[in-house]
Amino acid sequence: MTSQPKGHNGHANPLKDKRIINDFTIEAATVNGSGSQTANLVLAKSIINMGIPVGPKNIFPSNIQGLPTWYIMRVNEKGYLARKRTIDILVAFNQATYLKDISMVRPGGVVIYESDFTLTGVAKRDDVTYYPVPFGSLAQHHISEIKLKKLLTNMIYVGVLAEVLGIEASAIEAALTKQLRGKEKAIKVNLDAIEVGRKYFKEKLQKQDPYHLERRDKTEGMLMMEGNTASALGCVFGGCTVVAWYPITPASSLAESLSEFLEEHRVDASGKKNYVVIQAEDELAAVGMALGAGWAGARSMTSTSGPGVSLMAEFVGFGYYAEVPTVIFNVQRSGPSTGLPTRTAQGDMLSTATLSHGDTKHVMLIPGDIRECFSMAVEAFDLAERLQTPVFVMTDLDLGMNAWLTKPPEYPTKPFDRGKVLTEEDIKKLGKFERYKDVDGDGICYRTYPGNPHPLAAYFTRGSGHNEAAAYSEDGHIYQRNLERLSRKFDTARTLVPAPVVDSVAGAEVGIIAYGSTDQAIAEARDTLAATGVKTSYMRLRSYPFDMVKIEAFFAKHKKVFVVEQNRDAQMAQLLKLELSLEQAAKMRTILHFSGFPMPFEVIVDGISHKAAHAKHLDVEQKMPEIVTGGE
Amino acid sequence: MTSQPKGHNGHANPLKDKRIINDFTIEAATVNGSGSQTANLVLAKSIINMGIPVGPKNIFPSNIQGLPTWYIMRVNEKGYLARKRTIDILVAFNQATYLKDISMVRPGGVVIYESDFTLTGVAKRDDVTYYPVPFGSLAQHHISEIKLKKLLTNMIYVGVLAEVLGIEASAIEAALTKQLRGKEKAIKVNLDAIEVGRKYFKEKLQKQDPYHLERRDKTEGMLMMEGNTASALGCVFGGCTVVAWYPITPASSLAESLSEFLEEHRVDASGKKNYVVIQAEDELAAVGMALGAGWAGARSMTSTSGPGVSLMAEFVGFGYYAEVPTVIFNVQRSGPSTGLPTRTAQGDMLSTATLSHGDTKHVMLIPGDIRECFSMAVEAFDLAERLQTPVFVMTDLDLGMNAWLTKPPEYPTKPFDRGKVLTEEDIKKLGKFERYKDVDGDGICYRTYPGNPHPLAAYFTRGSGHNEAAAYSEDGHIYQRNLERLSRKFDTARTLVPAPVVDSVAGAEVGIIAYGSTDQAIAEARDTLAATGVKTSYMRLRSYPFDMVKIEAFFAKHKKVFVVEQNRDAQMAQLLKLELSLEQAAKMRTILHFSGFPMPFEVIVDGISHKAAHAKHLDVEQKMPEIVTGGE
Amino acid sequence: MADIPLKTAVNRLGLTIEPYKGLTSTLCTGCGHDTITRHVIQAFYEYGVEPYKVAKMSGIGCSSKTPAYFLSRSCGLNAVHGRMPSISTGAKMANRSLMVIGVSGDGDSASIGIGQFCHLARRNTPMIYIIENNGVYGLTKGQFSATADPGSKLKGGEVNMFENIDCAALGIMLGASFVARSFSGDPKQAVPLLKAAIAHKGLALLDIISPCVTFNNHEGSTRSYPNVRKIDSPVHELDFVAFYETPTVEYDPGQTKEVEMPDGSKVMLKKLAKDYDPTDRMAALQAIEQSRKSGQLLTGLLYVDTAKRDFCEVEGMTETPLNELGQDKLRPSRERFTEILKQFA
Amino acid sequence: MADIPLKTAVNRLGLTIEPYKGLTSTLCTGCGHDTITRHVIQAFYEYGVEPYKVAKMSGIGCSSKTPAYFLSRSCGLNAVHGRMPSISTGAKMANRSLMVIGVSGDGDSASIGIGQFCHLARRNTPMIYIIENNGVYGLTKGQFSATADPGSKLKGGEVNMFENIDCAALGIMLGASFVARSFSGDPKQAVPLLKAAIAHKGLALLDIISPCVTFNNHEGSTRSYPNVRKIDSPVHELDFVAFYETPTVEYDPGQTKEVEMPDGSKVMLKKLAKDYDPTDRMAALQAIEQSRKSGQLLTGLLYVDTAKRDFCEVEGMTETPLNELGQDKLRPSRERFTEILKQFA
Ligand SMILES: Cc1ncc(C[n+]2csc(CCOP(=O)(O)OP(=O)(O)O)c2C)c(N)n1
Ligand SMILES: Cc1ncc(C[n+]2csc(CCOP(=O)(O)OP(=O)(O)O)c2C)c(N)n1
Ligand code: SF4
Ligand code: SF4
Ligand SMILES: [Mg+2]
Ligand SMILES: [Mg+2]
Repeated sequence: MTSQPKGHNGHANPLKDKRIINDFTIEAATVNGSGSQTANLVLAKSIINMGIPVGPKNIFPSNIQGLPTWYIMRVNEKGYLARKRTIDILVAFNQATYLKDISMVRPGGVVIYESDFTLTGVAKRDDVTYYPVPFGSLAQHHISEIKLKKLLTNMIYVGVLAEVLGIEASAIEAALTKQLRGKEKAIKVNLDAIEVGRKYFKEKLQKQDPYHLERRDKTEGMLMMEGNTASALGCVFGGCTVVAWYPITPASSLAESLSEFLEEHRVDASGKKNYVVIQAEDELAAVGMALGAGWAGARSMTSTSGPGVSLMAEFVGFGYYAEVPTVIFNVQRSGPSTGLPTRTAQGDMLSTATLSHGDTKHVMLIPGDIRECFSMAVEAFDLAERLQTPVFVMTDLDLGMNAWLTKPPEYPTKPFDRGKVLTEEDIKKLGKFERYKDVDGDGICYRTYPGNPHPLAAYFTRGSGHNEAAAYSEDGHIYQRNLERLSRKFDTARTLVPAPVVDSVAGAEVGIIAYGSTDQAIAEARDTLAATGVKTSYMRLRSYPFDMVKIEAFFAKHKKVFVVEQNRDAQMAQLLKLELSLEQAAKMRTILHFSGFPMPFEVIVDGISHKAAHAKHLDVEQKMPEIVTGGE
Repeated sequence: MTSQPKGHNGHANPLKDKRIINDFTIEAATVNGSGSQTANLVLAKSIINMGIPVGPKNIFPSNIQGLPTWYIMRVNEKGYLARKRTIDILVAFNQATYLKDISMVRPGGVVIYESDFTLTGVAKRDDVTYYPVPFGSLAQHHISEIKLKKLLTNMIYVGVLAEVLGIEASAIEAALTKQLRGKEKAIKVNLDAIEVGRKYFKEKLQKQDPYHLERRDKTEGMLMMEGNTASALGCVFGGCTVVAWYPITPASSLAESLSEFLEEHRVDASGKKNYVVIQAEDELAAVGMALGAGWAGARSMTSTSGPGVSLMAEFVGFGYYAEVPTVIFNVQRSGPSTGLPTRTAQGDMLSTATLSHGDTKHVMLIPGDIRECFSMAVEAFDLAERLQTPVFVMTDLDLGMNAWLTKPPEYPTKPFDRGKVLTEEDIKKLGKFERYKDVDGDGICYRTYPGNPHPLAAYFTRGSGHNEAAAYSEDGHIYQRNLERLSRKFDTARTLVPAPVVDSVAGAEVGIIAYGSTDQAIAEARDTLAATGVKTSYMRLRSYPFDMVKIEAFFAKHKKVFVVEQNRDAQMAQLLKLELSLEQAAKMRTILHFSGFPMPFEVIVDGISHKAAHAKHLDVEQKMPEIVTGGE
Repeated sequence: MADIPLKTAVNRLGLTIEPYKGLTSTLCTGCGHDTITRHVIQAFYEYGVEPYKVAKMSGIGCSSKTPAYFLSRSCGLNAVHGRMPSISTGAKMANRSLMVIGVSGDGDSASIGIGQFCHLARRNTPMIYIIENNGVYGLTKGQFSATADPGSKLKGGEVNMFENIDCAALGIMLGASFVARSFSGDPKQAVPLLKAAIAHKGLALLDIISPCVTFNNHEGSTRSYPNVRKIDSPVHELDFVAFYETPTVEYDPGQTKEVEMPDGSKVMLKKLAKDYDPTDRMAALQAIEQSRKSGQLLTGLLYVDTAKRDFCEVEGMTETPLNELGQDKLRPSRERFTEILKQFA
Repeated sequence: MADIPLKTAVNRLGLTIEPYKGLTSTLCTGCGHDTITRHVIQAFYEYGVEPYKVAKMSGIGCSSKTPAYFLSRSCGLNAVHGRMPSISTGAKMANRSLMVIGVSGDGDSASIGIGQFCHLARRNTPMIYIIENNGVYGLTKGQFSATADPGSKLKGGEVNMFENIDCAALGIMLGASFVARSFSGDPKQAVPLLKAAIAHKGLALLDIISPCVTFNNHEGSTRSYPNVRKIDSPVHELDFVAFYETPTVEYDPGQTKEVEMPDGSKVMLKKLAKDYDPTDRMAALQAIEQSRKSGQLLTGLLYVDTAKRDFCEVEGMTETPLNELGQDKLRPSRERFTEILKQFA
């Protein structure tokens, strides 16, 4: 038996002799490009295979190989999968960061580390359990294929963890088999490597920590899916045919998986594609192509992140005024362009809502989970065509690129709504066609597709300088009326977009408003608060423009309403303030978190329980060691 | 004597036998590209030479030749030069629009028209005075140079008006001489053409209208200047050395006159330029060049309008986060890109304030008159360098491209403020340099210019992913702290930008908040209201971020505060609402005008006197006939 | 080549010229762009293109206004400055049965739009792309564009100091499969070239010199009518024989090169001073460069590759317009859905 | 050519190589970009450029990160994607005494940045412009860029169907006065080329093929190390003799072309298989096109015009850096002010 290293901080292990089942956070601190991704996935899936929910978050750098990466897995049988501030079990694999990584493990936690690393300073603790493992030399001796040594080292830590926590061999095998579908040899060597880890722990170390896994039945029928994948699927089932995009983290995987789905599911018998995917030269071209296609009657989309949305600003304003449908996914990330491109944020809410010069306002759908990433993608195409305007789907890096445990999305049963489009027949019946006439009073006019053979079908599309018959006009009256109609149309949008989801709790004085990827953090925060006697109601916004009747009513029911978001400037709170009655606005407080890391639920708990008035800048993320490297 | 045509609407002339002196509006309805511009200018200047203030507005189409143009001259001895809804005297020169043009003249007004035009329908009125003039045949017979016939026809109407209104011959001669400086022959033929008009009126027509001009002394020492010219001059005197721009109406004339001023006043003895002007390939390049120059320590600028600002969005966000100074003029126009590019608006206030993805906020200076177009241009360079950030100067087509009667700008006496820049010497003394350390607590850090020989002087500039020493960092803590410092810097900006100008009237219950080109309309509206017993105070905003102490105080003093602006969405009111206390916000009302025509003062009077609650969409501009033409 | 025919004459579709016309132009009297508009009307009428099957696209500029002045029965889209290529690409992708004709200016294409221009050429996107090239920004009152010749003068005396971007050369270099240059004042050349462009399958790029009478038609400008007439150097004389026509004249095979277009039409190139082979990419580039050096303006069908695969073909798209595909084709079945989800279990 | 010298060795400025180095690279082990970084360090050190007088500019991409890895005593600016040319132009205009070196990638330059690239070339803006060309977007994980050769394969098997944009040819065509191509793996060629670029006066463009080991170094990729080695076809052998050096070898005049750079340095071009004249623009374009056709990669100093006026000269700018001009030079006097205002009275 290898002996436990001794610490020097004199703190006692608070979890000594405790038993903690199915409720902890594992962090694998590795280096990117080293192949730890497969190991981490297999680990997560193995636990899920035991019926226990897992929520992983991959914190990765803006480079391709060699910089610190943290894979943080929340394991919780109750299904709380939001980020938690504390790390229970650390796999310290990165020589550059292990000291700091170890220092951040919770008292009572576990540190599995490469025994070559010397524990010094803050990493020398008495209040954690150490499991030193000579990963390098184990790989050296037990993995025969030289090329795979480095890669499979990662599997050794899966084996160690399996042994420490009690992951069933069958659960791992199932996970691996699924992951490496069909590659029998690969499965074998991976299983061997896992066994090396298991064996080492069994033979050389002794379990002294409180953490245990026990089989449950909480993951039956659940999927593991990334938001971008779900959105991509939504585009397929939403009938998207023209995809134009430009690579950018964290949006690339949306277009890339869409491309793969289409290749598999939208090629006709003769091998011809019922779609086209264009990797454009930049975002301006991408959105131009999407708008051109929308104008010509195809369901089109582009996906990007903040920098791309900024570049699209002029074109999107044109789309708003010329009333051209398309769908734009904004998978938000931190920062400006050379900011933190691999960190998450909800920082584009305000600038996307009002994107472009002049009086412009845009429809935004805001999925809060994987199922909505799918369903809202489907819905976005209907709305874009119904409203004849660019529709944004706002997600973020956390939702888009992390794998989430989820119930399966539902097959869409609503038929396509292609909006107000006149065919040749229609015009024959009507005897006329005026592109910008508000026939129905909802601000939405009828359009034709180019190619409609009726002699009255053609019209000329421009920005705002047109009359009802689409003729060019510089008449001030006509201009102003047209702009007012667009406002009216926006009010129609208000009635069509997904309504907020409200969970009203009797007797609650505190309301929480949030949106997007923080949903799980809110759920856990609410339960935590409820346990301390603080009742809260919850309204999850799912779109813009807002349903102000519902929102006013929600405010009216509560004494204080906390708007929780992941940006500095409280952007959604700002949008709300613009429309709220003053009486209700007075109740608004904000909880902001903008370190680039997903919102930990504790921030919300702290914000609501401790801070009375304007809770601002509550949480400064202190997790990550400073890394001095190149640009991005 | 030619006889007056008879009308058929049966309305009596309400001004019969009245005498109106130095208070009316003249509208010359012509066709663009026909050379009426010189005639109109001479006319305006002649009246000014008589000591009577004139405020012209040129309403022109988005094309180069052949479409309707209206030159509207407000003549008012009290100095009210805002746009007024009523037209007193029309020169109907445009065959395509004369019917509608005539129908819009106020009852009692005057119509001078080409006698070839047949008066029919709405243009056949009993309540106006008609002066039919055979301009075409007069030109045919009296102007010898064939090439000039068309051009000089315009001068004939100047002659007619001179005779009708009593413009002194010496005043016209002085105006012409100035306008055509040195071109003796041209002056002569123009004077002759004017004389043709005078003579025709004297001999063939008889004055029957109430309008008269009488010499006053209200224009002594005043200049006629366009806002863009004044801004350009401000750039010269503000020490701007690098100009990068891309043509766009209504901003082009700013860069073009700047270029001319520089050529004249910034070339050294050896013929070398102490500046550079680059016509960039587009706005993305223009702002990139301006930022590159600002980074390297030059005072740089670019000028554009809404579409250009939209294209600059990504780069400007980078400038905000990387803290690079430059000055950006946004001469606002209507619409999206194919909107009404030759119409005025204040429609980019909100999108410019929050331009770019992520949490960004920008400093905006908002000149309200020609003197401020100059002084704020000068100031913008100081502020950009002091605050190390892109600074916007927000004007509009009305202020930028129309000639305004103004007191001369003042020579700037404040020396350049180059901000916190460390020289080699400075660093020697300090012994260190940290680019992003908030040494002074105002959020503004010290910078060096590239080329500083001190070994510690160099640093690497990126967006937000850096620590205080400018090293790359993905640390969440550091990221969040940096963003908070930028907020702090924005608060510092609040104390440095031009404060609002307040005119507080004892006993006033109504406050008016406005900004930019509507200043004169507000002044007249207030006097008009005062005459009816409604006292108003006035706060003119001159910058963003706001001085909330002053603004709160202003609200606190009044029962209602009307925010007056030229856009649909009440953009400045929105920005105010975000920062106002709820108590004060409750008092806010909006008066919006967004037809593309400059705000008529009556809109404000009506808005305040008649509308109680949310005055919205008060005025729909009904002036201009519909024109069906091509795109823009 | 016929003049614009009488109102009663009809083309092979039985259409008079009326639906090929558009609104009255609002450009300056004498503007080259208006002449090009006439050429477009004539070419589309004579070839017999169904107007409703055409989509007219443009950016911003005087030139970009012209789609309003032809083919009133075709839908048109006046997009933002410099982005006609992307919006056209999108429209074409949505409905590949549309004939897309894009009109742009030299500012629109060679300055702000050069990026989209390059990439459109590279993709050989099937459409007709006309650059109405006057060497200046007309609509913003006459600044130099990037196609202005070095040494050319503005009205105010300013001299252009930079090399011009030759969009025809660039197009050839980057992959456009049909590249022509012409002069608005030469209908004998421009109209057959436009018809050939209609008959072409990939990107048909036409750089048409089109003097701006208001800002660039003075002494000292290389883009004035007189100067363009002077330097215009056609590489051949051109005739277009549509697939449904029989030639009305005899062509001397020794003096005539015949280019067969994908639709069976023929472009007859009659030899002028020198031999010119428009199917040799390198030779074309060289000829352009030489003419540039000698201050000449090479016009004609400069380069053509009738076999090159266009973007839709390369992408393997279905022939059916994508905008006509119904939910049945677009939304996979519930079974497929379940199948797909299994991968994520 | 010396190898990277000992730490104690100094160059003509008395500087060791230390200040020419930068931070430790965070790129993938074996990345071509890191090798180019070493070449830059060596060239700047050997030539003896004052580090503080250099400004390092870049866009976004793995390549655009490299300025952090050389010349630690020079200021650097990592701008937005595709906009290095404009930000560099601005910096150079502000201080023309700075030596501006811009590093970009093929995605950064040939896709999103192609517009700024073209116009920078057209202006012949004085700076060194390196494209670290790997045919893919490295930082976003390996999609094709627009410089990928047709037929080249991605790791996943996807084949590039479009013609590649050749930035060297484009640069020559549009007005760059110094255009070279090299291979990261060939220091004997790359380092002298970089020195020649330092000695040049206008725009010195270097398209350096730089394999991406992670995403584009496999069989089937034309940009893999083995394949680039195979197709690399130098047009000459290169030596650089700085103005302060005396040649250490004898050059056979019959076999060597000498290019004298504006600072007095000399580039010695030793003839290989064929004669190559880098001062003939058309010939250069032709040679590139031919090599492209035959699947070769032409490297060396492809085109140079040492006499061409650069942007600052064309603009008639003062020699004094604009950022050093004080208020006395920049703000005209009160008298002038009054004089100017009179025009508006
Ligand atoms: C983003 C943007 N920038 C600038 C403008 C202003 N603008 C309108 S047309 C034009 C140039 C037109 O030149 P060209 O394409 O050559 O057309 P021409 O008028 O000469 O036919 C410019 C710069 C604009 N509309 N949008
Ligand atoms: C506006 C914008 N769009 C997209 C991106 C994402 N992005 C970062 S680097 C890059 C491409 C890099 O390719 P290349 O220039 O060839 O550099 P390499 O990594 O291959 O060296 C892209 C698309 C971005 N940063 N900004
Ligand atoms: S300005 Fe020039 S390009 Fe524009 S319409 Fe007039 S002549 Fe034509
Ligand atoms: S991904 Fe490719 S280009 Fe980027 S650092 Fe790695 S090897 Fe170099
Ligand atoms: Mg032009
Ligand atoms: Mg690359």
